[in-house]
Amino acid sequence: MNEMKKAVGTPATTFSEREYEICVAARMIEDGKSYWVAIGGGPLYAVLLAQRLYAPSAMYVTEDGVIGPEPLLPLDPLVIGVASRPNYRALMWSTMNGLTEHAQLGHMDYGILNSLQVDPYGNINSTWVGAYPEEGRRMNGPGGADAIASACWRVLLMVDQQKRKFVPEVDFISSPGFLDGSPGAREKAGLPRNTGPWRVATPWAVFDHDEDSRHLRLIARAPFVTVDQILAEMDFRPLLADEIEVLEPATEEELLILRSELDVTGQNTGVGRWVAQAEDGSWSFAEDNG
Amino acid sequence: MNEMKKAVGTPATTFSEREYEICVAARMIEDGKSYWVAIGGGPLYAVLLAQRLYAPSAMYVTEDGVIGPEPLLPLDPLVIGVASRPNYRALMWSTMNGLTEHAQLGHMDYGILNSLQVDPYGNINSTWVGAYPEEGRRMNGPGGADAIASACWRVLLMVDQQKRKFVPEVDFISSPGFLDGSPGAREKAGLPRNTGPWRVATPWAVFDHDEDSRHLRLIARAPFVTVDQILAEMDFRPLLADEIEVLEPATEEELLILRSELDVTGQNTGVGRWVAQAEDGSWSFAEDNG
Amino acid sequence: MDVLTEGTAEYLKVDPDGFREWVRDHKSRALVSKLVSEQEAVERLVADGDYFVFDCAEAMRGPMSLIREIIRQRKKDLWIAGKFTFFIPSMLVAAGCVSKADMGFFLGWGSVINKAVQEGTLKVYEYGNTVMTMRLKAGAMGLPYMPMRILGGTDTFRYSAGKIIDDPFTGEPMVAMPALNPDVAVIHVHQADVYGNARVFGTGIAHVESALASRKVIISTEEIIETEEFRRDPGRTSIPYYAVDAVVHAPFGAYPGECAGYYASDPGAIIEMGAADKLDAWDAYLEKWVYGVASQDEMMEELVGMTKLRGLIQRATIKEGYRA
Amino acid sequence: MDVLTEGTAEYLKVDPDGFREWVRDHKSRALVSKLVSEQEAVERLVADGDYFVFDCAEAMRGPMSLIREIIRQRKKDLWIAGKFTFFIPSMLVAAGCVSKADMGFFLGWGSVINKAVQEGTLKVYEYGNTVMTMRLKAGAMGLPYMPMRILGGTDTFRYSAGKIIDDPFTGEPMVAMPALNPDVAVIHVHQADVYGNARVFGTGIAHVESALASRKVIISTEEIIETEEFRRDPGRTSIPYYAVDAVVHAPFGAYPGECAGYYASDPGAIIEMGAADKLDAWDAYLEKWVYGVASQDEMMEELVGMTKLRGLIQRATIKEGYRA
Repeated sequence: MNEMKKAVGTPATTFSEREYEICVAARMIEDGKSYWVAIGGGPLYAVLLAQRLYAPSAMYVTEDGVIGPEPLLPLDPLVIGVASRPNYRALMWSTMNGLTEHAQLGHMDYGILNSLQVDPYGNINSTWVGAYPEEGRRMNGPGGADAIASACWRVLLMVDQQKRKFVPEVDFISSPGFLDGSPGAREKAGLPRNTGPWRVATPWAVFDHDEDSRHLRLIARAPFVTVDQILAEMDFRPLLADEIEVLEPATEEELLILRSELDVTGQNTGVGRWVAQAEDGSWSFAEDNG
Repeated sequence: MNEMKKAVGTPATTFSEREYEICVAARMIEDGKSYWVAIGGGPLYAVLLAQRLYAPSAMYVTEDGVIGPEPLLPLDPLVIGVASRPNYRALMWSTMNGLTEHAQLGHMDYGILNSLQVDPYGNINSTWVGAYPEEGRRMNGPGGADAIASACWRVLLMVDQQKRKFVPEVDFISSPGFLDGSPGAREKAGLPRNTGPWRVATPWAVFDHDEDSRHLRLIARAPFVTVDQILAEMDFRPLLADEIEVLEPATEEELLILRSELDVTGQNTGVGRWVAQAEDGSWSFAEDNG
Repeated sequence: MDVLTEGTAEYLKVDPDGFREWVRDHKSRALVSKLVSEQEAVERLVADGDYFVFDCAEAMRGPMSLIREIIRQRKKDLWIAGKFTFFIPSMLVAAGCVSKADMGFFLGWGSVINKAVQEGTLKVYEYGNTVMTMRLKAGAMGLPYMPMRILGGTDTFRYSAGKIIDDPFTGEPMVAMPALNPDVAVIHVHQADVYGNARVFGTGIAHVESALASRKVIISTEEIIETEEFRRDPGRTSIPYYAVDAVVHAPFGAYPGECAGYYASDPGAIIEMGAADKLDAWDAYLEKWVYGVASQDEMMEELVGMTKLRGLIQRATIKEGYRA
Repeated sequence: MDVLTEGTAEYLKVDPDGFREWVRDHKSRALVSKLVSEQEAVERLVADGDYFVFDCAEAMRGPMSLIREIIRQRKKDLWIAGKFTFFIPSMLVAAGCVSKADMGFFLGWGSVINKAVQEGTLKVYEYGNTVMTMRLKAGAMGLPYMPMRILGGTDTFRYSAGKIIDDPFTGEPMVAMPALNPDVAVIHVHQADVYGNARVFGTGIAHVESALASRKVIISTEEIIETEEFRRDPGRTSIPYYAVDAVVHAPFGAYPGECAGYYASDPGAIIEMGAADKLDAWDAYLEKWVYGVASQDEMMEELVGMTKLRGLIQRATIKEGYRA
């Protein structure tokens, strides 16, 4: 997985699962590339962390049309776009349609998204849990994710490592992955050529998609979990890379930036369980904080 | 012809044909309506004159996207758009596409256009004289006139009263009138419903289009020409209204505004022949100044 | 035209020529004052059964004072465009104002929308935010539809009103979405004159598109400024007066949200909406914030107060880009 | 898709996916300096055979210094977008640079274009100005075509590349024009930074659309400003850096035309172009204004001079709206 950068700083021994997921995602950010980032949350923190440590000239946009901002942190709760702090010092203020057009033109190298549910082909559900439309429960809806997942060249998905989130078939395809996984499935549905899912990052693992089958493939694991633990938290069996890389732990430097600069209110620090490394090098989970 | 306003001021006894055409067009401008005006020339002076005498709240736009300007006169030669004097004190600066979209939405009540050639159905040629594409000569092209003639509700055309300009069939339909004149011809070609030519103003006459046949119909003549003189300067016979109104001559007030405020460089004063009224009330043409 | 696939959603009738006729007959190209009270604007321009679009959300330059007035006047049977929203769809559904929704995004912490769907009082059709703004863009260009490169192949598409057609120039499949020309749009702006010329500073969702695409347009504005100001800097005009039907002077009209450059959001009051949603306690919320006060001014006076207001204004320290 | 009628014009291949791949592989999303000389920009980015779009005309913020450089470098076989132009098409044809033209408007006082058509060295296809800008808009949106409500039924349409299709939502006939994604765009702006972020003040023809729609984009700019300035007022940014491939510092680059807010036009020098056209005397004109000088700076120094220049600047008294 050559796209993963070497962690900067001293290995840390205690951090939350969500913090770790952000660190891992940040190490995958490519310098000099553009990112259409889901408004708020993990994707935004990943790219902000990357700008500080791994990819100083990575540029990001959000769906309200802000291009290349230098946000004034911390952001106000729930005020994540069309607002003065997140959109501070942008290079350009456009609109939702303006940005969508730039993405349709191919200017957006990567999208970074959260997802409620994902299937082996990277299809994303954020609309419905249950049997649509009769049974179950409506969730948020795709928001801007359908455009991000359609028009960016590559999509990095951030998902919790939970069995109910990795499912053989999503309850509803809100935003497109490789659809049924057949060759040209996206193109036949009118989506731009050669686009699609790229990586899935969870607090425990990194996946890519097999080039032929488009099926999700486990390529890396966190140092504090085994492959079996990961598989146990999936409702289908992913492909396994020939060699499954062991990811570096979060570093003190990553965490310092996250906690003291990016997320001073602890929105991410406090999500998921904590992991801790004992002096003998072994890892364990603390009580669930979520 | 109830759309024609009563002339303001004292009847004048000497003026040029082009000045008169502008006065006649100005008297047809409706207060509180929007005009998409061909950039530069007679159409612009007609609406500016109307704003001062007949229709203070008529609003105009030009194809470079300027909305409701108060131009600083005189304009520089040939600098008729995307420039500081014509676009001065506008309500909004948009672009060519922005304005075209506003017109497609129905916000433009009238278009005012010059034309090189017109046929009985109000089709406009500004592209070619001769047999396209082999023989003849290329002219300017439609410019913005195709959009004006397509998307405004009504079109007021300004044409010289010359036999070679009123032809049974134009050499090339650059911008649409009623096309072949058949019912629904414009709609079948994809143009918006219930739009089309409204009036043709020349230095000698005003025409409308018969509601059934769509054919050009003479409805008014200048005081200094007869109907026969007009017909002699047309290469087809228009319909004749039951009663052909006699237009009022240009007024001193109209001419004062035109000459001292709008067109101080005499671009229009100097075009076409002069007409003069003798003390016995008879009119005659001076030498051609054109 | 060969339609290869099409979604199942009911959609607002597409009628560009009818829209043109509405514009010709109902909008004014004369400069006439359109300044009215929030009560009059909503009474006159929002009708039961209207397709209703509002721009932005309750946290960010949403037209909150007018949305509250719509609820106060107990408008019914609205069909809403749910793009880039948080709790507003739930609030409007809880208030009994909505019977249909084209949904791109909302924050569904509670069950009000699910319950309304189950009870058959609400129909929901599926879209994404940008699909909705593109539909509005087609509507704002005078077109019947918009081709696009997004959404194809998804269930969202399947339950939308989209079609997949073959592009006449490349022969490739292409998503086409019906234009959206709402009956009524409500947009909060920074500055407007009495004729409806309006300026929005900062980014936006689809304020320009919503204004141009809609039959009836109500602008609420932080400040009323002279038309002279527009003439001094015409490049800053976002919305031309001829698209606008009513101008409401609504200082703090985006409360509890931020109006960038003018005042910050009130996080507590936004979370109060979230709590109302999560706890299915919209009745109490509406009683307090909407029915219990007669107007925006009264709400600001009685429920917000000068001290808090001063704090919100004080926190809006970033002015760059938000002044002409 | 049922095509009811179609025009006969050859047109630049429509290939939205190919354009996307070009953007991915050739444009930079990193902030890297693109500041180059006019010579280098044209040498590197304008190729013989390119489809070439320039925005505005010689009298009004046209990219005149770069057009002169294109002639000076004797580029050949260009296909030009002749929208909202005066004498530039004739000048480019007279200079032997052009083999095809999509024509919306030009001022044809002379015979150079007619002669080239008769001699078979020039092919002309028929459009209107706004049809061309709409084609560019489709190209700038990543779409293969643009539906529109204009031009149907005319001979212009017949000799264009348009089609009449039936709209899939209303069943009504509708004009569709192929998107235009030029090989190279040349645009003169008021202010840019070295990365290509650019500001245009005042109205425009299709500067934003041309920049976004084109594979190679050269910006010439009156002023180079700090990126900090863009960050202070992001609402004034017209063109984002990632669309731009080269930035040329070209003060007075619109000469002999006006650059609103900066300097007035030089009517005498514009009429000199008209006279060259009318008298078929382009050779002498080009010898004087293009071949006879090595660069924009040399032309300004030797043929315009400081006294005249001061006059042009002095006449630009209207500043309102032309400053950030």
